[in-house]
Amino acid sequence: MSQITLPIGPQHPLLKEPMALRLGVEGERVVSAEVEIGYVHRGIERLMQERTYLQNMVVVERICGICSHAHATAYCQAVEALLGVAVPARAAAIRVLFCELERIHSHLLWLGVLAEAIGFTTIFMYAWREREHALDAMESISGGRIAHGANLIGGVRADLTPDLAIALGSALRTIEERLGLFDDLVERDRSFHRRTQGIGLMTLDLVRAQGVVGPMARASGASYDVRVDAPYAAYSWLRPPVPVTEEGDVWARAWVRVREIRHSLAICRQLIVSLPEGPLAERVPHRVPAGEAVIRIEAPRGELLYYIQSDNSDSPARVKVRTPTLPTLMALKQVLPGLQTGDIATVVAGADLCMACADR
Amino acid sequence: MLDRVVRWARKRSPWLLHYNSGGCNGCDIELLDLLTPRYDAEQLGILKEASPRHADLLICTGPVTLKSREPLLRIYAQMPEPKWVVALGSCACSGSVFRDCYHVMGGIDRLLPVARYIPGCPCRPEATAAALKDLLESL
Amino acid sequence: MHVLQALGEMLIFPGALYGLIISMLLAWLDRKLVAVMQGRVGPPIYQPLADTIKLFAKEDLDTEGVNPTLAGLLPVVALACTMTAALLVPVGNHAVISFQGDLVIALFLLSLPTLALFMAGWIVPSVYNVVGGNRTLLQYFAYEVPLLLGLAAPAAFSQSWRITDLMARQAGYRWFVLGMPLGFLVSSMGLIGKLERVPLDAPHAKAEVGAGPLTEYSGRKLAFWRLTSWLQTVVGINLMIAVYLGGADRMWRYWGLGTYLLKMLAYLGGLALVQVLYARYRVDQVSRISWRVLVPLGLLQLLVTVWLGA
Amino acid sequence: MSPIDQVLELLRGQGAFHEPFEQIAGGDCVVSLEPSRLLPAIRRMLEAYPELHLSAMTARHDASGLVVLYHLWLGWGLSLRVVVPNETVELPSLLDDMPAADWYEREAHELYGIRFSGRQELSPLLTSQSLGGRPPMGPNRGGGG
Repeated sequence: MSQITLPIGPQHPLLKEPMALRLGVEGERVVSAEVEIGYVHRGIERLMQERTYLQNMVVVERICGICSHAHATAYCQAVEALLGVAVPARAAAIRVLFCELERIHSHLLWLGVLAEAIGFTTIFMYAWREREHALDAMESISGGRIAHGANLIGGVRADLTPDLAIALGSALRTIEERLGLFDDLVERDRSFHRRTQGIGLMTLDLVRAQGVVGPMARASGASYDVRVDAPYAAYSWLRPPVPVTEEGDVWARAWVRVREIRHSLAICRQLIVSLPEGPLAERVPHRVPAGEAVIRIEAPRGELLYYIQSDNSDSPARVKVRTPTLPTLMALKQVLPGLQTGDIATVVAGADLCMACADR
Repeated sequence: MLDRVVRWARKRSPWLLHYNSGGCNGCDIELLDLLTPRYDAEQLGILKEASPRHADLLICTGPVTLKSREPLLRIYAQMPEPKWVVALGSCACSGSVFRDCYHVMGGIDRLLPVARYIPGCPCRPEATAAALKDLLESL
Repeated sequence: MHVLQALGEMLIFPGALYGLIISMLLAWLDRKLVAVMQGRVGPPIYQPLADTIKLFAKEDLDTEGVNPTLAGLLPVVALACTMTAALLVPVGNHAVISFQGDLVIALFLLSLPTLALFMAGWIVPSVYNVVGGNRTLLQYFAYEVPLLLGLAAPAAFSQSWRITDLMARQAGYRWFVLGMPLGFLVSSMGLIGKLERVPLDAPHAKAEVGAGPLTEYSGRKLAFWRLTSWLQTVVGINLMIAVYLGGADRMWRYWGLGTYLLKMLAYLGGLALVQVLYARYRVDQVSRISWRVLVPLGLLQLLVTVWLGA
Repeated sequence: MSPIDQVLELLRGQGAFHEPFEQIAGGDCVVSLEPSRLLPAIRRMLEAYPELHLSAMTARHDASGLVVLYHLWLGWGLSLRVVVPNETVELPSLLDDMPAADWYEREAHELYGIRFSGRQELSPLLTSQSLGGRPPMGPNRGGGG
């Protein structure tokens, strides 16, 4: 049978962000896959060397518009580690609150994108409608819907006042009530199962070999979650449960994420009732003593790694950002061959790619 | 007369094509958000189209990375006249924080004629909707 | 006088003009219903008209490597076939043209636009068009048989392939849908496939193949294709109403058209509901379900009908 | 024995390292290696720690030239530090033992100009051809800014 090349991207309705897939297709089956990235490469790592630590706070939030708070948190933690500053307990808790709200919004966004890819526009609409409540909550606390600007080096800028806590509580309740729909979708909806079960299988071996992290890895049976394995900020006392399943297909990824939304809601609620008292931030100097720091945190898509080298000046000598999408992409390259052409969209959308993160 | 009918129709049927030329994703999801229940841009006749051939408005986000240059020009060339380019977000307007990066051109207007600039980092869906409505009124 | 009346019926009611207006109204209502069910507001009532006028006023790019005559001709042929089919299928309880076997001819005329659509995708040297066109054809093979089987049961029962005869057999609320629900479901699935609606919209699944066979078409050609698809929806619904839902019932003396319109809205509402509730099938899943589920069910309905009717 | 001591014991068996480890900010341990010892060390550790994965690779400038860090995760963070000799700017490729190194090596090559022996394809991963192939973060930086 003759082979044709099916190019997807850089502009394609499946991709919210540009990347290019070149798929060799025989009939309705994919036989080879090439992935090209870099369309969003802005050179942020070098940009950050040319800006001061303070200016970089703006830059890191603009690496990715979906997990902006995760980037800011990782960056702040790295600089704080270099400074030897411990963040006040209240600040650590508010950071985690934003991390979890961001996880809720990111996972709902992903569910919507996946649903749209399998032609289920209603779920896309509903998921994004519930997502608004998480965005509203973050906006009311920090003033930013997408780029929150909640973090400071040394603490946080935004406080959860009692009246904001009440508003947050009602937003969480709304999301929780409507989450039942997505539970039903994952657990019972036949038409969803038909398009996701047994599709895009990723074995535990592949996950290990490519270093895949986050919900993608947890859907294939790897239980790695930085929040539990190397707790940071307030996770040392929060200890979220880690949902793990072994199917390794797109359905399992949906299952893991819907569970995680529930756990995130529980963490937020726990934080509202047991938010430590105290100051919001420590005063920190502009100059950072020479040293190196490696920080890992659990972004919505998995382990996010920041490496910062300082040289006793007011701007970093080297910042390295490794985002969870990169290993996912490498693994995706090996998952795509063998798929039906009709499943490409499901698998690519189901991988929760964030090109802005991956390309930097 | 015919002219007025056509103008009436154009104002009410803007089909979008979205291209991210290297932005952070923030504006892109806010644009997509415009289609969802809270904002529902379909009221304005806005549809998000899959093919450049079907589109009237090219909504561009991002500061135009060097690698995005070619695809952007190609997409614009594929769109049938009359067509308009909208620069969505501060990056697309001027390059914003990425202005001087080695892989960035800085602003959609370096490449294409821009009909509307919508600043914001990222732009809220309300701002986008208002600017698009304004653009359509001015046609 | 007869000539004038015939012309009027063809061009104005229930022919071309009425067909266009009602198809645009239904296209709007369809989008509106889906939007409302998804918690949105949806488009204003003039939306399909504005879309169409805008497309006609837009530049019509010729795609490289495509014969412009053929590319321009295919949508016109498709629209013409659909319009002819519209004349055969009763609006309310009156068909412009009616003869023995018109049901088969109407189905045939409705198949031609699908084949034209496949051709339209196939002649463009672009992967999405070709893949979309291929899927159109694959899906055509899958749904055409269930559609035919589903419509054959009432025809076998009435021992006539004339649509008006089928309607006459249902007079007095003896709708075939009550006696042959399986046939109704099977042919409705077939119709959804023909109209390429969710869940059988793989040929133009946005996330997979862009706009499918129409990806490279713009301006006037695109407008013609869209009109064709809207008109097909109307004809398809009319056909189902005539064959299964008894056409226009005479509740009171003058209210025949009213019941017909109600049925049309109800059927469209059903289609919109299906669109809201289901995810898309893959093309191979469509074929499998068609041959393993729909075709046996359709055959069963046909056999039962023949056995009971004999 | 603490986890890091176990690793050091493992590497010592290979004669692989020549400095005691240091603990850097954020809690990761850093162990310095000779470039020639990198591959054997990685192989040994892969055998001993099945759950090990490569999180990232960082290249950076140093007074002595270029330094490359391999950030590993074995249930805790460990980074291997290798100094790239200025004369060759070359390191052994980990691709065969660690598929995850694929894109990280390509990135280090295009941004810093490091060569990796033992692998063919090192086409640019992120940057455009129009940058002229000069590594934008290497010693002779290309591009604007």
